[in-house]
Amino acid sequence: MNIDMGIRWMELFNEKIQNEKDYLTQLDTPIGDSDHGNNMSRGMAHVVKAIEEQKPETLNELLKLITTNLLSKVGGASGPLYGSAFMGMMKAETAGEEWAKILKTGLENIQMRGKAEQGDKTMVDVWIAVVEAVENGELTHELIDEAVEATKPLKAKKGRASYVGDRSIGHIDPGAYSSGLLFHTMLRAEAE
Amino acid sequence: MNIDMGIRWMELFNEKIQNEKDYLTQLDTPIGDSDHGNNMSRGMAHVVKAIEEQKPETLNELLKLITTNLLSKVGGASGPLYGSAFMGMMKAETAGEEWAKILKTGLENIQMRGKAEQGDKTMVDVWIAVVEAVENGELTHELIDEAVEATKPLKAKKGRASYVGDRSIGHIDPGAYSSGLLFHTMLRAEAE
Amino acid sequence: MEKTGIIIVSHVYEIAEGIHRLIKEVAADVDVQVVGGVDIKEIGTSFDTTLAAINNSSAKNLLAFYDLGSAKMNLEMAMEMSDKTVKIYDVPVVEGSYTAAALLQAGVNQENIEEQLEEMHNVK
Amino acid sequence: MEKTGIIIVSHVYEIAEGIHRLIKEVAADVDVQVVGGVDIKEIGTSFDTTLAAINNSSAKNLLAFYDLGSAKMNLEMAMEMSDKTVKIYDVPVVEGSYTAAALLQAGVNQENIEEQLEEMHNVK
Ligand SMILES: Nc1ncnc2c1ncn2[C@@H]1O[C@H](COP(=O)(O)OP(=O)(O)O)[C@@H](O)[C@H]1O
Ligand SMILES: Nc1ncnc2c1ncn2[C@@H]1O[C@H](COP(=O)(O)OP(=O)(O)O)[C@@H](O)[C@H]1O
Ligand SMILES: [Mg+2]
Ligand SMILES: [Mg+2]
Ligand SMILES: [Mg+2]
Ligand SMILES: [Mg+2]
Repeated sequence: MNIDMGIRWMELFNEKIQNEKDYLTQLDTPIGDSDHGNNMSRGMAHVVKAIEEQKPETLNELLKLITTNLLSKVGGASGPLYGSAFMGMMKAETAGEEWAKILKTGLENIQMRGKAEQGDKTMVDVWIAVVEAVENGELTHELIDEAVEATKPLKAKKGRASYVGDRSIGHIDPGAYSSGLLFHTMLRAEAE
Repeated sequence: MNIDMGIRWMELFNEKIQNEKDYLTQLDTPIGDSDHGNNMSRGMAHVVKAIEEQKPETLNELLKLITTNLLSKVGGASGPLYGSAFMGMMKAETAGEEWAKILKTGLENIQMRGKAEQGDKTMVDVWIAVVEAVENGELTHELIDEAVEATKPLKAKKGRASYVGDRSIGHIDPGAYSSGLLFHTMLRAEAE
Repeated sequence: MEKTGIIIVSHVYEIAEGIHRLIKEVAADVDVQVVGGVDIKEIGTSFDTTLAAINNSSAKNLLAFYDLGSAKMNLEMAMEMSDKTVKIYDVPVVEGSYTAAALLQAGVNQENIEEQLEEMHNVK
Repeated sequence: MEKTGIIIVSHVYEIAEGIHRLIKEVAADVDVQVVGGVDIKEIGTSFDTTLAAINNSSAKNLLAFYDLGSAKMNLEMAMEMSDKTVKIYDVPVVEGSYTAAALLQAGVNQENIEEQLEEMHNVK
């Protein structure tokens, strides 16, 4: 990962988020409050606007900009969670870590903030699968899709979906899906 | 008690409430939300206005009018409590009971609604003392004042004052004080 | 099954309106009636606005939530005067009514909702 | 003793404003900061408005209350960024903050306030 790839990643991620905004909201309807599409759309619109305006010149500057915009603009639980992820990634980048380790630190920060474990039907499930695959150099689009899909049969233990208990079973977790988009576009940016 | 005496009672009670409105609010400040004066003032203003407009011709009509106005206009806990009291009194009056028994039914209804026992530092403490005295034909102004004053050293167990726990000790209960005014003016109306 | 709705009685106009907005997000199809304050400005609750809200609901069966004790008293009086079934829950007004609404929207029955609310009990 | 204040973070503008009004009635002298919603219209919470509210308080020591989990996350992040002492209580947002405010106004210390709040625990 580098600054140009990183900016491209955010552009692609933003495109996906805006295109799939309604679907994200739809996923957030049976098990949430129908705002994940709006939340991510608002947050990512600010991220790309900030990139245009502030023109970050290093990967670290970019990660910082992503962090602050997601923290203050998303509005839902996904705000502090993605915000924590990118904040952790920024710190690991400062420390000179490799990309796999940087992503892993992002995951650790999500878990520190949200206390979700594997199988709690959250974005964490996707991050865990992706981090492991990146460590082994095995990340593929299929693997991402499988990790997202795997949240479907689970019962939610964290976040708003946990309020509906058993009724959360049978639906894909919206945050898992948006994390899926994040990693699909990361793969694409890396490939370009 | 009869209709003329009852109307006079309410006029006198209203006068007292309006005159002592600020003091009632002051009592409700250290152990409550500073509105007992406003609450009772608003409620009683509606009661006397309704008496003027509707001109009740029987004690029962009067008790009903007091009930509905206190229930809908007071706004604080004292609303449903005084409302329940007068509703009980109305029913006992319909059943042809004596005044002592009517007052006792009022007390029972306050307790049914608010679940307060003697010593919980509420209006119930004054009502209990008064009902017993009326039953024995011994109600005096001094007895009323003593019952009100006796709430001072108690720790509140019901209502908003119970939230401040030990800090409720050392203050007269506002609802006890307004009930004191109710019975002082009852004595006066009976004497006129 | 009888249609089940929600009623919320708060001392403050804004709290009631705010809870209504919060709940509607997760329970668009549930009939939620709220009463807040004596009126838009005065803090407090009253019997007749509470009764009106109960009667105003399209549901015959109501789960009721309140903030402070005097709101509960008005709810009790109002439910005695109404021919609807109203059950009052001594749970946190925001968190409890939110949970109940989310579960009602998800089609969960009253018994199971009560199990969830039971865990929140003992705060009032 | 350090001055102690209160901060409340709710998902909804009206809930925050309403709790503020309810609390001010019983705790006129307590510094109460509220944050409600992403803004007046959008439901949600955000890190920077939460941090701003913490910094805006005249108190150095803050008791914090929130409605739903994501508000807690923002509170946690904000308190890590602030040099004030902030303690978050997992109690009902309306009932808990009301109790704490009434006790603070009555001059009760934090330890004893926590004992009272403890009874409300376990709802979140
Ligand atoms: N404690 C948590 N840990 C990890 N992820 C969480 C947690 N709480 C919520 N999430 C994620 O956030 C997503 C919901 O985000 P969003 O709808 O934007 O926020 P909100 O639930 O506040 O409306 C969920 O689908 C889930 O993936
Ligand atoms: N559960 C109860 N049982 C009996 N009396 C009560 C109860 N709760 C409150 N009260 C009485 O009501 C009075 C307060 O009335 P008011 O200030 O008008 O209502 P609020 O407390 O709702 O502001 C108290 O002083 C007390 O005498
Ligand atoms: Mg959501
Ligand atoms: Mg949301
Ligand atoms: Mg009062
Ligand atoms: Mg009041």
